[in-house]
Amino acid sequence: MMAQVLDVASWIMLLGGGIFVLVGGIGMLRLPDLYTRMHAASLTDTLGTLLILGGIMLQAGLSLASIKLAAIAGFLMLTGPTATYALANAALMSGFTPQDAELPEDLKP
Amino acid sequence: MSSVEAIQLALILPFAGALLIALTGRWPNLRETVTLVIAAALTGVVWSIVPDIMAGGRPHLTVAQLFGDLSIAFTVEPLGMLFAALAATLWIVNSIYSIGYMRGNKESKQTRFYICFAIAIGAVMGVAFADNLLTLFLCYEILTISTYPLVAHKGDKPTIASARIYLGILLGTSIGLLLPAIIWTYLVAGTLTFTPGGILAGNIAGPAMGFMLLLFVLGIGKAAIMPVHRWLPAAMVAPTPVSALLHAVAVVKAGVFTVTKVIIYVFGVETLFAEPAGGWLLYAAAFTIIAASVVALRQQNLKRMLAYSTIGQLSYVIMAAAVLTPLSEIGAAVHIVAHAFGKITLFFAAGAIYTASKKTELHQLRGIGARMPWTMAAFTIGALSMIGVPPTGGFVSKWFILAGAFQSDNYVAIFTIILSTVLNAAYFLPIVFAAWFAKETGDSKPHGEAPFASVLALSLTALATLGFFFFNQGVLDLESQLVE
Amino acid sequence: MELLGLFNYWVFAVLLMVGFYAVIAKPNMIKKLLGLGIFQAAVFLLYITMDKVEGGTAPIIQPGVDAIYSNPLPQVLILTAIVVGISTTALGLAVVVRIYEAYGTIEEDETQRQDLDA
Amino acid sequence: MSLAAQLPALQIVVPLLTAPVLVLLRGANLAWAAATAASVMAFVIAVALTLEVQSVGVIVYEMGAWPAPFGIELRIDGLNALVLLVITGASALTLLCGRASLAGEIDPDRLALFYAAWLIALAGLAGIAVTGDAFNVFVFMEISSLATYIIIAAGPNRQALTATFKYLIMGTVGATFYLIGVGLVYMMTGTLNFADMEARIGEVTDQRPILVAAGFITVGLALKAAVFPLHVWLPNAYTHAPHIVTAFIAACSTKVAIYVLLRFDFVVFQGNLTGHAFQFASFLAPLALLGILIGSAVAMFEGHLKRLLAYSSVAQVGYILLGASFASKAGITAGVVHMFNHALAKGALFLAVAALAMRLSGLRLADIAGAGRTMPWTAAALALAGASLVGIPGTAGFISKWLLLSAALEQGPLGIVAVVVIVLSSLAAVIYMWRVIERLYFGTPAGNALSASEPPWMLVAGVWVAALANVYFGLMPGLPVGLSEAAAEELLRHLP
Amino acid sequence: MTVFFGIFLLTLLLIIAVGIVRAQNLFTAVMLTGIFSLIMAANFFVLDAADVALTEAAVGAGISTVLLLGALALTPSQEQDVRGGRILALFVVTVTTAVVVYATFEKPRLGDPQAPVHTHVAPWYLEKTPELIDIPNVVTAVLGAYRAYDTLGEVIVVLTAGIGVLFLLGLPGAVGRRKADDLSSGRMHLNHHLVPQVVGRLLVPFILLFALYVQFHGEYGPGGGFQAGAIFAAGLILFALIEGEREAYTILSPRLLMVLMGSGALLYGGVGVANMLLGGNFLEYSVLASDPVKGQQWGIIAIELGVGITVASVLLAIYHAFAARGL
Repeated sequence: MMAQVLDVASWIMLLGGGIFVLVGGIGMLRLPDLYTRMHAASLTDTLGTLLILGGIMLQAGLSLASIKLAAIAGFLMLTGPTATYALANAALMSGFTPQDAELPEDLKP
Repeated sequence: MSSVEAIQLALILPFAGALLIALTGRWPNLRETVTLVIAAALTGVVWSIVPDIMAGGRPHLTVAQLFGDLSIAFTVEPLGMLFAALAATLWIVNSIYSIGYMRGNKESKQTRFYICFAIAIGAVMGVAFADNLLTLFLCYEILTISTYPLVAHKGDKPTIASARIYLGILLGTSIGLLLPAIIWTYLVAGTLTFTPGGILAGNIAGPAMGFMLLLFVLGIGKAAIMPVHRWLPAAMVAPTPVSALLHAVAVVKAGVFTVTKVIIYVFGVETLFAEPAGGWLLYAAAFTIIAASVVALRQQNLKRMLAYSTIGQLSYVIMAAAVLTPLSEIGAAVHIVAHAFGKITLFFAAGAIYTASKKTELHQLRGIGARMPWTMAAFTIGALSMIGVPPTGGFVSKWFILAGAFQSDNYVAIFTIILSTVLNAAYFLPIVFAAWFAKETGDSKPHGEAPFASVLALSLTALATLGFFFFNQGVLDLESQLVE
Repeated sequence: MELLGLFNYWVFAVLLMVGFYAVIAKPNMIKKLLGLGIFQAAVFLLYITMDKVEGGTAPIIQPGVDAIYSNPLPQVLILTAIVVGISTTALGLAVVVRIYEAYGTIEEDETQRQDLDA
Repeated sequence: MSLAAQLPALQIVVPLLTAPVLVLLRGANLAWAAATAASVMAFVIAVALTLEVQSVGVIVYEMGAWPAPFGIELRIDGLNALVLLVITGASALTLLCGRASLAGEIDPDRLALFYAAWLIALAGLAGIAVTGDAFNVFVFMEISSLATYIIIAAGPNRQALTATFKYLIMGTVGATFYLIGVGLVYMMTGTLNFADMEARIGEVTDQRPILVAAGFITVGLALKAAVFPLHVWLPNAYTHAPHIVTAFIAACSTKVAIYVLLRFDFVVFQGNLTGHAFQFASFLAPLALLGILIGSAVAMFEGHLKRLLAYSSVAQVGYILLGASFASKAGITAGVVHMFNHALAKGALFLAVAALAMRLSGLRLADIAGAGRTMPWTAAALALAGASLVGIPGTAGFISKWLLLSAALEQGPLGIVAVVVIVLSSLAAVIYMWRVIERLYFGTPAGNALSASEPPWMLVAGVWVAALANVYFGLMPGLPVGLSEAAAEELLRHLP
Repeated sequence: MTVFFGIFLLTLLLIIAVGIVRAQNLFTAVMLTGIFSLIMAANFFVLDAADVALTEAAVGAGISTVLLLGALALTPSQEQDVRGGRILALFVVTVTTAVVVYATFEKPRLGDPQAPVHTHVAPWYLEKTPELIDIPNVVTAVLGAYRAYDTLGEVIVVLTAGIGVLFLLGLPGAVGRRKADDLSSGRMHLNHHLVPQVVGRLLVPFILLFALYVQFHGEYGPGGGFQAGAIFAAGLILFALIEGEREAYTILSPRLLMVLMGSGALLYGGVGVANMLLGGNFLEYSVLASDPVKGQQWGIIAIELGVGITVASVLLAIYHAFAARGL
């Protein structure tokens, strides 16, 4: 009984993750400019991956494997947003202005 | 001093001399003394071997043993003995003459001249004493390279150009034809050591042998058989003593000497005689003789004329060797000597004339006999020897060659000799006649004899030319060993 | 399935081709180095493909379990090869940087032209 | 275990471990001393090994005492003994006498690294020569290549960099090709050890991959050896490298590649591929002939001394390959002997060039005019080495030319062509060497050739040692010829 | 299942490879190379080559990308369009490929247990290792013991690359005229960006820890000197990125880096020489301890350490060389 529940849950998470990644991918291609695309990308590598990892953890149950997976998830939580930030910052530095949006004074290149 | 030590000495002396000359180059007198002393010493050493050879000895010396049968080694045999003695002796005379000439014309780079001269003589010794084809090839190349600076002595553009022709033809033929021939010989005969009766005997026959002979004869460019004679006229840009060296002492003689040696010791007289495919050599030589004489007839420049005369005379030796009878082989050897004395006299004379009067063309020589009696007398003797009139050395050798030709009823040879004699007379006698009896053309300014050293040298050689007519027994005894 | 067994080798062949093409056809030096990287990666693939065994696992022996292990040797060879590859790339990049400082370009045909002019 | 038994390992270990020490050391002189000491020691070891090989035959050394084919073994026989002599001798001599020249060309505070790279190159080449394991060859090939790129890139002017890059690309492609070939052989035999491969290839039923492997290995090594159409990296690399480096690599780097080519193609493939001898001859001989002709031809019209010699090297590689492509005992003997003799000649020549370069403004033929008078010793040695390159009797060059020609004359139709080509290229060699010598002695001094004086005595001494080696081995060719004959036997044992 | 997964990955590889070659902007190309390596690593993992996968990920995707970017920072990042030479190139390439494909048809199929590769030498390794060396990871055993000589060569290759880059580019404070302290701590770092700096500081210790784990766990699981060295270097490079060159030099001065470069290789070679002195062959670890198996294990640990030190220090030095060139 418990096993089934876990199984179903994990599959839901895996599928969800997959969908998010897919959506992110589509977003990457379809969205107009760099910043919005980055938005889609960050969606992929936070929510998507987290769901998938969670799903696998449920599959693995309580074991060394899932602890490792947890660690990975933790690191992703840290690195993903940072990377996105750095990228956006660099873009701004090198003068990519977001479409139809007025920059705040202090960020004017 | 044993003969072997003598060989070592004879090979070392010239190079040691070259070194000494290089060191004493700063003081001309000392330098030239060294040259003369070395030359004299060498001559002494070489002559000291003669008795041993006369007695039938064959002193042998191995320097280095390469793989297989290949070695750098030396052995003295009659032909080589004769050549070495000749070269060494003439070196003295030539040095005396050179001193006069070089000083008389205030030539530059005299030290280099004497050094290269000494090295060339050393190479000649090597060629003469070589025990096998490889050693001979080595010394042959050294000779070629060491004479290049002499030919290019003047150092201006045209000279360099001619010198390149000289070097190009000699190196090209030797590496392109002679070397393959040697290797081929080694493959079929398994050895390169000169042995009486020939090492190719029984190892090769038919057209192959003819072809091999072709490789050898054309490969030995120094023998100046047509069509590889071009370098000799080209080398006329050299100072006269060098021309003398080329024509009488070292280079061309080394060529014909090598050819004779190849015919006697590599192919073997009998083998070649029995092989019709080898017959072409006779005709080639005959053609060269006639053609060269005809060309000489049409020359205006004295030295060029002498050059073509040399080409003709050399082919006498080759033809004699190619007649392939005992007497003719002796004749070949004797002619090397006779021609040497005669031709060196002629060149010395030409050089003397140039030194004294800066004249180089034939038509300028009218009536010069009155101004330079000694020189022209010597010149006359030389010319007679070329034609082969008694009492000169030229007659002796021609006699033997003819005798050899009759031995085998070789009418081609006989006819060639007679015709060429006529031609020689036709281009030498007019000069002699004009020099003594024609009126001098007005424009030439008065001048006397050349420097004493030169006159002395050419008188000596002229005397030798005459002397050889009377005292040639030694040479004959020596060379008769060839055909025993 | 028979042919699928060879799929890796074909990928190896094509990767080889792509990388090699970049090496010889592209004048840009960094591009050449990237191509070289692909070229070498293809060879890694060739070796690693060899070591796979049907139903095998990585050659880390668990005592007691009698599993089939894949072949360790090619893995060792490729470990070496990978390191060699990065070393070559690093050195190549250093040379490229120096070339750019000396010539002001990293296009090979351009540098050749400058050498000819000089 | 006695020291003697450890020699094969020490041959590699000594230079290989001196290099990192040099990285720790500071100061050019100290580095030079250490590097030279290591090279000399390596040379001594090589000599000892050669003597041992001559007395007891093949020497085998198991790295880590693991038996082949599981471990890596070092195998030393006549062939690689000769190669070892060349490599270590070249390195020792060039380092001993090259110090001043190198110090003049390389930024002093980088010299330590330079010498380290040099030692690694030496160790790599030696490593290729002694190992009996196909993959180990690859590793050491890369070691030597990387190190060689470094010491070439040390050249003074910017062309050195582009030359290095070209060499780096082509060299890596070559090595990778070799790796592919080894991979295919491994795939079909399951082993990396030469001897073991040799034994097992015969059992392989489907030979396609083996054929392809043979192709890849041959092409890859031909790239490294600068065999004719793949030689394009060589001229620039030789021309723009520091002069002493040129002397070193010209003496040995291409030779080692050819050595591996011979070992692989003859020992591993020869006996097992049907009609291999024929294929070998019919693929390599034409390339060799073309290489000889074109190399010599270009050299004849080349105006820069080093470039001229570099193109002559292309031709000489052709000679070695030609000898091998006869696939006959005489042929391979000739090829291997030429490997040795050409190393002597080119080493001496490039050392002499380095000596000239120390005093003259440039190395175009115009720049060296008249140096024969101002630098007599150097010029004389150059002339002597040149004679050896041309093949004048009494020099080493003549021995190999002789062997090669006689090997060719055994061959029939192909042989005749070969003879003609060899003769032609010898004439070409006469011409291009003569152009140099004529300039040296009869050219009128221009620029600073007038004021030039002899370089430091150590360099001159080194040049003369190399030049005299040419004469010595021209008169006493026993050692190289003997070893080469042994090598030929070893390589051809599969031929019927 | 795995087969199809493999095929999927491989196809992806092909696409990316073509992308790399076609990309005109070199930054794009470099990024694609990183992805290429990652997928290659995944592919290796599918093929049961854990160690290789780890190495490829660390070296290929990590270090080489960093180096390429470092080089791109100093050179133009836009490729000029190609003129000519295409046809010949295509011809050569096609021939080569044709030859390879020709060969494939008689190769053993993927994973065929009867392939010679699996029947000849490898089985010996698999069955002897437990008794001779007694460590679980056979790859490490082969790498560190049976073919340790190759591995020594590999370390020397890395060292050579280090020497080469330092020789060509110089290293302020160790090689070349420039001193360490004339590096202005401007530009090539992010320490005016708060977020990356904070996160980076948080991550670096973990990375280094992980490196040590990989280093000393190599006998038991995937990992070893090379991977560890690469990861360690990656950690420090990250540090240098966020704190700036100067700061990085204060922990590991260039001079010290050079010393480490050399001493790692020396440690490796020293073990071998020690074996010689103890009367064994070169790299015959058995003589290190009374019990040959123990000896083998100690030997492997020692040389892996040497490998790790050299690899880490060389990669770091190379990075510094590129970085300093830019300042």
